[in-house]
Amino acid sequence: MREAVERLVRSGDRVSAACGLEARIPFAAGHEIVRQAKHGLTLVGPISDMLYDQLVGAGCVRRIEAAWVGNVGAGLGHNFRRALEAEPPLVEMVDYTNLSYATGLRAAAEGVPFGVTRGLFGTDIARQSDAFREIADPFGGEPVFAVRAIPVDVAIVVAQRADENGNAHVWGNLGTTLESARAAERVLLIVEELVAAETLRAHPNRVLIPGLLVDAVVVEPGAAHPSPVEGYEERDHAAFEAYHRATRSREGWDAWRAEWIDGVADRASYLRKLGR
Amino acid sequence: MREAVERLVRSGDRVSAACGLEARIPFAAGHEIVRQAKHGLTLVGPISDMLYDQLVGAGCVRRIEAAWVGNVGAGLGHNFRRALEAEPPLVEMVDYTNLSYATGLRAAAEGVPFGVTRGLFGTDIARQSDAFREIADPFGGEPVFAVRAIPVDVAIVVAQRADENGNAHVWGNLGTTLESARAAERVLLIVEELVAAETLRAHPNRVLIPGLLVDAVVVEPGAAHPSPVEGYEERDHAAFEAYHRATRSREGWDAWRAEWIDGVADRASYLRKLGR
Amino acid sequence: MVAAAARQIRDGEIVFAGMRLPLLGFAVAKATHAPRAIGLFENGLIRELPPRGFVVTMGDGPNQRDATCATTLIDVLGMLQRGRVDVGFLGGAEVDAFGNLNTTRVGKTRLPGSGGGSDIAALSRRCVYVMEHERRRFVERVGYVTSRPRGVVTLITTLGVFTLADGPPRVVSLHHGVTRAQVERETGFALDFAQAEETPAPSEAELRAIAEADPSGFWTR
Amino acid sequence: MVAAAARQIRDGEIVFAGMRLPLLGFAVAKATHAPRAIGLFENGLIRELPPRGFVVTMGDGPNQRDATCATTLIDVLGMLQRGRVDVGFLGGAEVDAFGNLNTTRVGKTRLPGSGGGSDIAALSRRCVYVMEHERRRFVERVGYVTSRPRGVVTLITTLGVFTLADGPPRVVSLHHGVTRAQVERETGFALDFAQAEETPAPSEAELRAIAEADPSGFWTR
Repeated sequence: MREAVERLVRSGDRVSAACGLEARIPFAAGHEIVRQAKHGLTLVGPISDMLYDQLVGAGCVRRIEAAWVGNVGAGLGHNFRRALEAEPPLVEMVDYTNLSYATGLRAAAEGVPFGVTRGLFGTDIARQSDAFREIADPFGGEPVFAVRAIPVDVAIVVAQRADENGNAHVWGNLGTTLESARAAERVLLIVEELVAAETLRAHPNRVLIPGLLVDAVVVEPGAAHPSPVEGYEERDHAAFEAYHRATRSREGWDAWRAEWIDGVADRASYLRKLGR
Repeated sequence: MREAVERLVRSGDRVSAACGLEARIPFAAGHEIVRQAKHGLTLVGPISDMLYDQLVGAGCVRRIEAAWVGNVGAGLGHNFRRALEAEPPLVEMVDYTNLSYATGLRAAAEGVPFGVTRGLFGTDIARQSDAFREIADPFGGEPVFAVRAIPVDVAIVVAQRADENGNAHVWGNLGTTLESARAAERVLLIVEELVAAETLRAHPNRVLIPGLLVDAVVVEPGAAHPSPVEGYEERDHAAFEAYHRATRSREGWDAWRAEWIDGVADRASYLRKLGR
Repeated sequence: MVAAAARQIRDGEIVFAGMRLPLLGFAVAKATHAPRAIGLFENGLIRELPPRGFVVTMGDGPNQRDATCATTLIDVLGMLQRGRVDVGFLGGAEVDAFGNLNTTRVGKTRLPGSGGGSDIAALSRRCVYVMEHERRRFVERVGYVTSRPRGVVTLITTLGVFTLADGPPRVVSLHHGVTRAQVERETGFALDFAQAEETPAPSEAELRAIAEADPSGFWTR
Repeated sequence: MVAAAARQIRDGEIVFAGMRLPLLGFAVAKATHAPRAIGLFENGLIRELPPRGFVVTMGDGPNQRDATCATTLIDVLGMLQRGRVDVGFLGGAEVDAFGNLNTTRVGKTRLPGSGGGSDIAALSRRCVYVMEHERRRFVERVGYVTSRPRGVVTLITTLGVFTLADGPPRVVSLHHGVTRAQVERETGFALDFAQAEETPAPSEAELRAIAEADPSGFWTR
């Protein structure tokens, strides 16, 4: 993981590390990004359950383009709130809705400059961003919103299993996992298990990320903890709640980071510390 | 099948019956449409291997919106060729490319008036149709082609297996199967096997057509013959070649139709006639 | 509140359930009067069965298992945009007399944002909002329009059931023991009380379903 | 012709294989000098292995089995549009000096149409066309532009190998025994012969691979 993050994630990059919504969040990679002090990142959405709050708290982030940033079970994300409430804000925020985000991301994944949606009308989300433009329907119907393509430098994706070429079986809810991998210039794939190519080819419809998109495969069971990985890990609700309580203050966050990110060398140490 | 075609396919409808490209083509439903003398249909693409040629020959079709109509192994479709070469043409043709077709179909599936593509530039396909409009990128990039949404009244889809609610496992190449089902007002689902809902729910990622889209489930093994159904049927190449030879003349087509469509009451008789 | 929310789902309807409380409303409706309702979740899940077991997020194991379909966000939100959703469930920090919701920024406080909320409001045939009834949340005009509803809104609160975005805001029912004065004190916009009734108490079956879906009282304590 | 087409695929490249003959070229390249090439098929398949067994259409069983990935048409064509495809394989009824292809209408004859051909030409980094070399097919301007190439075109015919859409049309090589006069007679536009060589004969390995992929000579008789 250390080598893959070093090689594939560059300061200033546009990073997708939250494409499964509440599931399959690459916490292990995020913590490695913090330890390697990557900075100036633009994080793209759609929804990040706690990880983006941590990357903001650690000062890695310059800008976020997402539909929701916080802690899904517990509520808002304190680091995110503090960064946005500062004068001037420490992080630039571009608000999306889930559908408009996915529309822009898919446009990038398919090599077109924009996609269109019938949502957004009458909202301040549309008014307060240059990611959206109301345009006429060239065929004479109602106007729609164009959503600018959302490019991604590196997508960090957790899948259940893959072969050495990065062909991956993914299951459970998918969120924007596939569009993130397809949009990205580079893909860092994290899997619970490495399996033989034949195992994957026996079910080619379950290979949702083809290896031709993948630049590194990291085998790291538990990389998504405390988020769930269907078939491998249940969500650790208590960890999300504990984080929420611990990070109410800046000092609380510093202590949490010292203990759970800087205080462990890698994911294996993190899991041992958890008692696993 | 008879009852489902009666109920769901209406003369004048916009029909998608070729969404798996060379695979899973609903020949049984197409032949039933001929026997019921539905007429004035608009057939939508992307590619039809032989079935659209038969529907054109039988006089069911007023218009085709597709990227390719013929007989993939053998070459062109004689009925289609004759209908288009007549003065005036017997069928109105709107030519698409596969990507522009899928872009327009998906727009309909997602409830937006158009999609965009970077293809089509400099082609007569774009020039000779009002399905496409060159538009500016509202974000200042290169122009793109807008593709008008392609609505579908009824999609006739072959899947491997489904439960009684129409939740269906589909595998093998998918073509535009999913977009067709999502775009359509009504879906006629044809399956090789009916299975218990639990069997499907054990692999929810393989349920590519959710039952909420489906209006009728017809269990009819062999409904796609001579096209392949992965896991159930191989392609019967000889049948495609024989059809090609037999339909070189209008009289040849009439004889083929009399024998293989009007001369059999239903798919069961057709399969018996094949010696199965 | 959860029981009143659940009752807004009619049997056989297609329901878009947002995060948190709405998830529970769907589970209760499925378990009681609307067994054929189908739930869509923006993370990509479609369910015919209520989740078996306690769920905090829609990505939790019990919401994944026995799902009818597991697909992508844009597939499911595309079905919503296509017009296939009868009723969308939402919550928010602020609501106004026009049915607009704010989940982005209240005063200086930065909240998490829209998620799928804005899309669900804009693209569902009708909406149900579930919220705590407090004056600071019920305002004449929200400070930031995160979500603008396309159709009628039924607002379920800790005090009663209301209709928004269908003419002037009006009271459908007040929960048992709640007074008009109390509601007016906690609401920053005018309400028509002319047809206010009392909210029917939760049935045995509803209470049982709530207890099953939220055994520790995580959502309903 | 098939061997010459197969040689256009470099190892590790991402190849978009259209219908019919191009499918065979991909299989031969995989089996010989380009084992790490990856094939995309517009029906939704992605393959790292050549198909095992005879294939008439890309939807046939042997092309489905052992596929690396089976997905939708728009997913695969989206990857093409995103710029991920190195080389696209095509055929056509007419080709012109600018590399345009016609697969729609020649004179009065209505042909099947574009399929994915127009997209593959427009969106691949470079293209390989595989065609019978006949004067009626090699015209100054096609009667209908079905496909306009974005990049350089290598045209492989029954007579030789040519380069189009990269300055004036030129001859790369003529197949063994083919004369300049013969090519000029069968070509409706001017060709630059200055650097024409002889096409290397198919190797043993290539002939073996062709025989394996097309045992009955369906495509190569």
